[in-house]
Amino acid sequence: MSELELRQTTIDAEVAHAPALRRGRRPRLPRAGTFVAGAFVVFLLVATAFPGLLETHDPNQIAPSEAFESPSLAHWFGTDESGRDIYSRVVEGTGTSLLIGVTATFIGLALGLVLGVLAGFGGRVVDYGVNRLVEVLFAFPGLLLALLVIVVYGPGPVTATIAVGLSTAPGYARIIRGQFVAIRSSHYVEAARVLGHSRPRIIARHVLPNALIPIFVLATLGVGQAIVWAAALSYLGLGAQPPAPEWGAMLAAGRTYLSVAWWMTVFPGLMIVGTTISTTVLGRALARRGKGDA
Amino acid sequence: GCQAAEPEASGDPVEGGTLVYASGDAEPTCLDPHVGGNYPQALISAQFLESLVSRDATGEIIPWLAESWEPSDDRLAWEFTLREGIEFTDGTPLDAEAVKVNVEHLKDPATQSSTGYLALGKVEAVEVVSDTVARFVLSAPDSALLESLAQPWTAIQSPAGIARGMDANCQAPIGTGPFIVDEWVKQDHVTLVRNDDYASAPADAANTGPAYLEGIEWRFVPDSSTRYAALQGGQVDVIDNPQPDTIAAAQGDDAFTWLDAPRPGASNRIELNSGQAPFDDERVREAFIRAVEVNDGIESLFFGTAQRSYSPLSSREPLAYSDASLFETDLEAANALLDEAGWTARDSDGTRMKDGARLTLRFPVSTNQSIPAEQSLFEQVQATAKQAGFDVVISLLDLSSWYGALAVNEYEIVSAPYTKVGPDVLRILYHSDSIIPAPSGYFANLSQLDDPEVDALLTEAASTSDPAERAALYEQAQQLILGGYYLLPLYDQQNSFLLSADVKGARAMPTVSTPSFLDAWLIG
Amino acid sequence: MTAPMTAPLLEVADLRVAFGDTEVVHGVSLTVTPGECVAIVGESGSGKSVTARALLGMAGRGSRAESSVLRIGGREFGGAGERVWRDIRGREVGLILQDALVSLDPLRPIGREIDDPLRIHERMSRPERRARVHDLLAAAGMPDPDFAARRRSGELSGGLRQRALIAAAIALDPPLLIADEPTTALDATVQARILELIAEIRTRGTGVLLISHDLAVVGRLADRILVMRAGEVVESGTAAEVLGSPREPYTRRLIAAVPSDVARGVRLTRSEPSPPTAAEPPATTTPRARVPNATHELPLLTLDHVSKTFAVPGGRFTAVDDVTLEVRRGETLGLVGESGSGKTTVARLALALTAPDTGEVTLDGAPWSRLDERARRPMRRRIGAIYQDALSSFDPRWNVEHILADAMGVGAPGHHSRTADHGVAGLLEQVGLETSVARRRPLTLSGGQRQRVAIARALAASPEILICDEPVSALDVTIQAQILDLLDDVQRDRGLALLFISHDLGVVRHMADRVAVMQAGRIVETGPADAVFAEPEHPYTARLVADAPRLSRT
Amino acid sequence: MWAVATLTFFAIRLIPGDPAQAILGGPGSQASQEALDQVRRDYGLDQPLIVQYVAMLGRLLTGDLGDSYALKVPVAELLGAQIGGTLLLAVLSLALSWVLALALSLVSTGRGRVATAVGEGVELTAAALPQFWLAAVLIAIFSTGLGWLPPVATGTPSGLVLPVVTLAIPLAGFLAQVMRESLLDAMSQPFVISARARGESALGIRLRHTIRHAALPGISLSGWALGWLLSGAVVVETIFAIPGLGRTLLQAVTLRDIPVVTGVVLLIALVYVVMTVLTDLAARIADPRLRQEAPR
Ligand SMILES: Nc1ncnc2c1ncn2[C@@H]1O[C@H](COP(=O)(O)OP(=O)(O)OP(=O)(O)O)[C@@H](O)[C@H]1O
Ligand SMILES: Nc1ncnc2c1ncn2[C@@H]1O[C@H](COP(=O)(O)OP(=O)(O)OP(=O)(O)O)[C@@H](O)[C@H]1O
Ligand SMILES: [Mg+2]
Ligand SMILES: [Mg+2]
Repeated sequence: MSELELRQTTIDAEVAHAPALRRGRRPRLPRAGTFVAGAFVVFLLVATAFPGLLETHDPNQIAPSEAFESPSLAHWFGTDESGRDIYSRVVEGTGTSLLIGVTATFIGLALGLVLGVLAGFGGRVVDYGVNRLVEVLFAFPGLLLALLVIVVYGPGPVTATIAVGLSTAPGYARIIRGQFVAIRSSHYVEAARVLGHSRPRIIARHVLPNALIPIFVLATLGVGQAIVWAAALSYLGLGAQPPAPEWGAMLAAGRTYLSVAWWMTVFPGLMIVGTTISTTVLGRALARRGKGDA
Repeated sequence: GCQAAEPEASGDPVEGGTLVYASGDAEPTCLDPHVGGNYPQALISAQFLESLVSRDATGEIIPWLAESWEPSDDRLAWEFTLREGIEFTDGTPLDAEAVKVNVEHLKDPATQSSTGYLALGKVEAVEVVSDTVARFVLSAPDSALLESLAQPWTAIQSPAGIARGMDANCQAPIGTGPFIVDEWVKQDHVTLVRNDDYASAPADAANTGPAYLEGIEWRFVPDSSTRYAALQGGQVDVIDNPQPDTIAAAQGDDAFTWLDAPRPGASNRIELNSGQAPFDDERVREAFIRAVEVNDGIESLFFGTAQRSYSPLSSREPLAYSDASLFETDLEAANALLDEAGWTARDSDGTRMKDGARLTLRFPVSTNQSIPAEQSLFEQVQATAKQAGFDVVISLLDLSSWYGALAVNEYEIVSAPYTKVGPDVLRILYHSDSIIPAPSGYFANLSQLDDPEVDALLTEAASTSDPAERAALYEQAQQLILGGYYLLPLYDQQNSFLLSADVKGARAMPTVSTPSFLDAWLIG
Repeated sequence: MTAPMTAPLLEVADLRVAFGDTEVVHGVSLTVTPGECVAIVGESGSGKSVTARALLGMAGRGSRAESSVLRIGGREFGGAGERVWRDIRGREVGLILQDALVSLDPLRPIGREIDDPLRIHERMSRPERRARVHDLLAAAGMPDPDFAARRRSGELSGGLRQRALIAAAIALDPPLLIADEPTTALDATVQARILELIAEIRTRGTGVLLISHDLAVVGRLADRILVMRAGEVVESGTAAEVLGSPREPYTRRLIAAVPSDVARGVRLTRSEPSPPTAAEPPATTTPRARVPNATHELPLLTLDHVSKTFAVPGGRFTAVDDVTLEVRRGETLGLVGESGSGKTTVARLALALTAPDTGEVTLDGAPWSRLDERARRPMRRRIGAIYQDALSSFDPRWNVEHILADAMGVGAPGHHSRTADHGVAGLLEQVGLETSVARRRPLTLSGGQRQRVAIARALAASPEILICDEPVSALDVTIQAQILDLLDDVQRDRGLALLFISHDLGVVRHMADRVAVMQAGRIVETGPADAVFAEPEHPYTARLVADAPRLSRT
Repeated sequence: MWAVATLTFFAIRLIPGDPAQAILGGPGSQASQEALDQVRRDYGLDQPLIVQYVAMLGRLLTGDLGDSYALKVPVAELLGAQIGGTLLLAVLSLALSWVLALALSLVSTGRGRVATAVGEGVELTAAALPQFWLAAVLIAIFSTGLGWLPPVATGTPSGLVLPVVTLAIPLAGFLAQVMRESLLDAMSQPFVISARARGESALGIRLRHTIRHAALPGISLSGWALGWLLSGAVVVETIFAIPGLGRTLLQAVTLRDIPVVTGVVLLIALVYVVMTVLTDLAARIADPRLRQEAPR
């Protein structure tokens, strides 16, 4: 998918702006923003590692008599259709959701990297071939790709993750290839050639490291997007399997009760949006540091 | 709104107007219910096709296209006398020859009929006795014949229509019904127009002439929230498959009428696969049924729109037998049973173990067949069963994958609806013959109940001629099925309609609960 | 002109501009009277542009401008609001911005850009405006004005863009024209045309405030000159006074730094302590001996009937056309030519970064362009390169030390051996940089420092020949002078051969032993520098030499 | 196109489930063995995979997409009826998201930190909204709540509003991010200063200069965006009950209706290719710099 590509353009622009930034022409996001984003990510990490610390209830404890309770002191985010505490489920679901986001991004990135490296370094013929392949995958609707993977390997968080990863790979591949091509034809790589450095040395010491910084930033941005994707699969009933709480699945389940219990979708939705925004904000901060004055 | 629409609601019927119906069921791939034969086809074809007989609200078979019928003494031949002067909407007369063509059509492999084909399993041939008398020749006595013929899947179509070939007939089957298929815009709607010459109302209809409505726009709106929103916004007049919370909301609103029409045949139930471990052990089955708690869930998830069932049959079936005592939740008893059955060890997350195997129950759930509330109920089943040490693994699957999982026996519990008129559905669901998969891998006996006694009772009930004896036989069979803890009944197959208060006189057919708009009119 | 000739068009006193807490212009005062040309000169960053923009109330985002007097056309503008300013911009004062190449919206036809001030300030009908745009473009010396009006800036050459900008600036015949570096980035011929144009506008009575770092340019036009340094005016006076008998050492240094007419080998930075070592020969101010006539020797680098074409939409474009060149040991071959004549392509061919279509490049008599890259690699260290844009030739993640260590071919980052440290320090010293620079990244260095690092990197591999592609074009005169001196020094120390590419005749004249003149991919003339500049044979060379601005020194 | 066809063919063949059964109405049906065999013969499914593949390619070359297994009508006919609506939906959404993104980036860029932060927040939030949820919220507000717009496609323009908005909002979030960058880039360009030097007002600069620069990436990303919208159409068409390619595709995948899936994918690929060509052209027209590769 290519939200990523858009993001990439954004990063590139950001990077291109680095000098302007230092001159203060471009307003930075308030530092407070970065700080809040950081705090949110810390919360997410704690929720992933030690969900028990943050939970107020057993996330899977059903209580049909307490179903559809609106947010209160006892249930901060309210309860769902089975009377489970949504706040605790949101916390419990952090790990799964992030895992889906991170792993899917990782898969997409790894595949993209392989394709991108092949295209970027494999010579004209390979580049042409890989490019066509990526084009084909690109023209292939992402959702269909995901659906196919799921239908072949059965639904569940693992396949959803793989599916999302696979469908994001072409986007990554294009960006990565673009990065490589740009770096390969950059002046500093030319300068290294003039110095008589060998190809592998140039790749290892210039091209890869320089390509990896933006790619890493890109990856932080891809995580939120992957979660949203997995959520779409959950809507089609093909994501995480019950009772495991996962934001996308909660969102999809709560949609049915939108008019009865808004809190069932709003809070998981906020988590997704919050994750996307905070990783993006941090990623951008990182991009500025990586290419800026450091 | 009130609980059910009264046929003779307020005022006199008003002529005219087009009713917009929004269906949440899948769009049929063929409008001819002979081909394949599923509920969505029944739903729409009931508007333009009619059957030989119908059933009234008490479960009694009543005349429709056939005004009378008589079995032979050996019950191997039935003579149906057709109503006179009825024509299909293409002008072809409804005669014995037409009935014969329809039965042959159903039995022709090229038609690819499934439901209708099964229903007429014992019908060998139809003989034309006279223009109005058709004789059904059976291979064995069939007490369910009339019930089978009451279903929309065995409806009678114009022989001329059938002769057009499958492609054309799928597009616009020709029947005797109150409406005629005018146009089918795929994925959008089917336009039905009034049959002005209609004269074949079933015996229980209030209106015997043509419908009051000028036509019906039959739309396909897959998303339930959208359907309800459209009803609220007045874009549609009737919706089917409303979500329970929606029904609850609509009940408090005078603008809507709720038409509750559970389907006949089987109840919605969780089947326990007795064909393999661990449910080949009756104690484990009982333990599961004792362990899970569903009443609270049904109440909260269905907002009071669904009644707990304790029977394998729908409450619409007069012969349904219930026994609530078998399904009382008792965690202690469940634990004791499991201990007794040897599932004594427990692993780290509390799941019981025996000989190194975990007490895992695979539960494939079809997202197409189970509404969200039902899926949530299954999650609650999962949670309560866990307390007794069952590890229920739910997988949400699309329909094809779901059938796939069943075909390879990868399930311990499963919930599958089955709609049929009459108690003979028990034979389809619990006779050991139904364990043998069809070439497609599908088999109906999902609990894999294999009990010669049950088989004998069901076979006998299917051929007996005495109603009392038939009832007794079915009751015995149901006792055995329930008593063996092969299934956990939940509620009737939910089937209901929300109608705008402007729609009057609509009803659900007592056969398979499809809506009928013959008597309906729009006010305002 | 309604204002009496004596009343100044522009009067500024004690102008101060600050960005945040840092003041970058400290109390500048100046006046311009009708028909007068006042010039501001000074090195890069001295505050010239900020001053100019502050005169229109647009010093920049986050800026604060104060002055005791700011009078334009007799009206006081100190502390005026944006609306008031907008009213005189374009009408009373025309501004030609520093970056001619990017000062026109690439997406709009230039006719519309010129039309803007007419539309904003005048009530004119569409056809009237169209006619006026035509006249303006014609007045600005634009060939085929109607056609040009429909072009967008990207479709025009630098010189034509500059003309369009001038046309836009004088659209309403403003009494005052501010021209910020109007000829930078233009080659000599075009530059000459633009300067003529400004001179002509001035004769119409328009006052001109001309800003440039190039004294040669200023010398041709200005009545009075203000010399700025670090935000202050350090010297002012008539052009003759300032250029002829500069009082301030800074002004003298600025004048000395102009390379044209300074003989080969004479230091341009004489008033500064010589950067590298104290062991410098004292005779640096006198021309050093020419490289001994070395014709008997084998040339180090030769290009033998080399051609190079590029695929372009609709055919092939010949960038280098049958070029034959040779560079001998220890000598400097200057390569001049206007933009797009193929100089960079020649450099890339010499560096074997692209392969010639026909012809051959040899290094020290041995095949070079014909070699397999694998075979060429070990020999690459013999030939080094310096580029115009030093910054982009450094890996942005690396600091100076890393860059130099890498170029020396020692160790990976983090494994700096003592010898590497020593080597890095030695290189830095050689190019006159402090050792503390080693830890910094190129991005944080000034342009001059970057170019020094680039030279240090080229030297790290101990090459025999350096290909310098516009090594000083991006630098201002004083820094340029330092770099040119540095190149001179290392050439002498190491006996390096240089292929020195520039479009600036003055620079080439100062640096080169021999010159080759390129036009449209061909070498039109080669010969000893003195001879070529003194008596150009080819008409193209003659025009180039004639157009090159010179500083009349006393 | 050939590659897309190949990929689709084999990818769908990986799916468990017998196409012959799909033809006979799904595995829930109790088709007889003879019927299955008959169908396999009729559709050539008893041939080796490679033979089927070659046969499919042969048919494709003649423009024949085959017959739908489930609906038993020619795929070309089926899709021909659906493509119009989906394209209309996609194109309208694309246009709307351009407008939204432009408006958002124009309003929030260069107006100080707070406006920028808010703008970025809105963009990111919009981009992170799952469509199925957004649709439900929009229906709840505008149909159920306010009663302004119908929740189902009624064939009238008003029926298209909600689906178009649903599709456009997340896309606008993405586009706005990119547009903001190019806007910022444009606003820091000297030509802006030079326009101001001619007396142009801040609004004039936005309208006459920078807006074009901001719109450029919108144009060049349109090919991609349209592909994205077609994917999004799967969800939106389902929710708003609009007949179209997305729904056809979803249904075909669940029914294992290979000819239809292949047809839809090919069609989408075709649209993608056409759109890419068009946007390249449009970008060239809008941005003369792209025509400028040839040396002068
Ligand atoms: N927008 C700004 N924000 C902060 N500092 C600025 C800004 N614009 C210019 N400066 C600083 O003001 C000083 C003077 O800049 P100015 O552009 O006037 O120099 P200049 O003399 O025109 O140099 P050049 O010859 O390179 O054009 C420099 O130190 C520069 O960094
Ligand atoms: N890779 C390429 N593909 C197509 N054309 C090229 C390529 N490289 C250079 N050219 C063209 O070849 C011509 C010569 O370019 P070159 O860069 O050598 O000129 P130059 O003399 O260095 O100009 P400048 O003074 O502007 O740097 C130009 O017209 C340029 O557009
Ligand atoms: Mg300047
Ligand atoms: Mg060049």
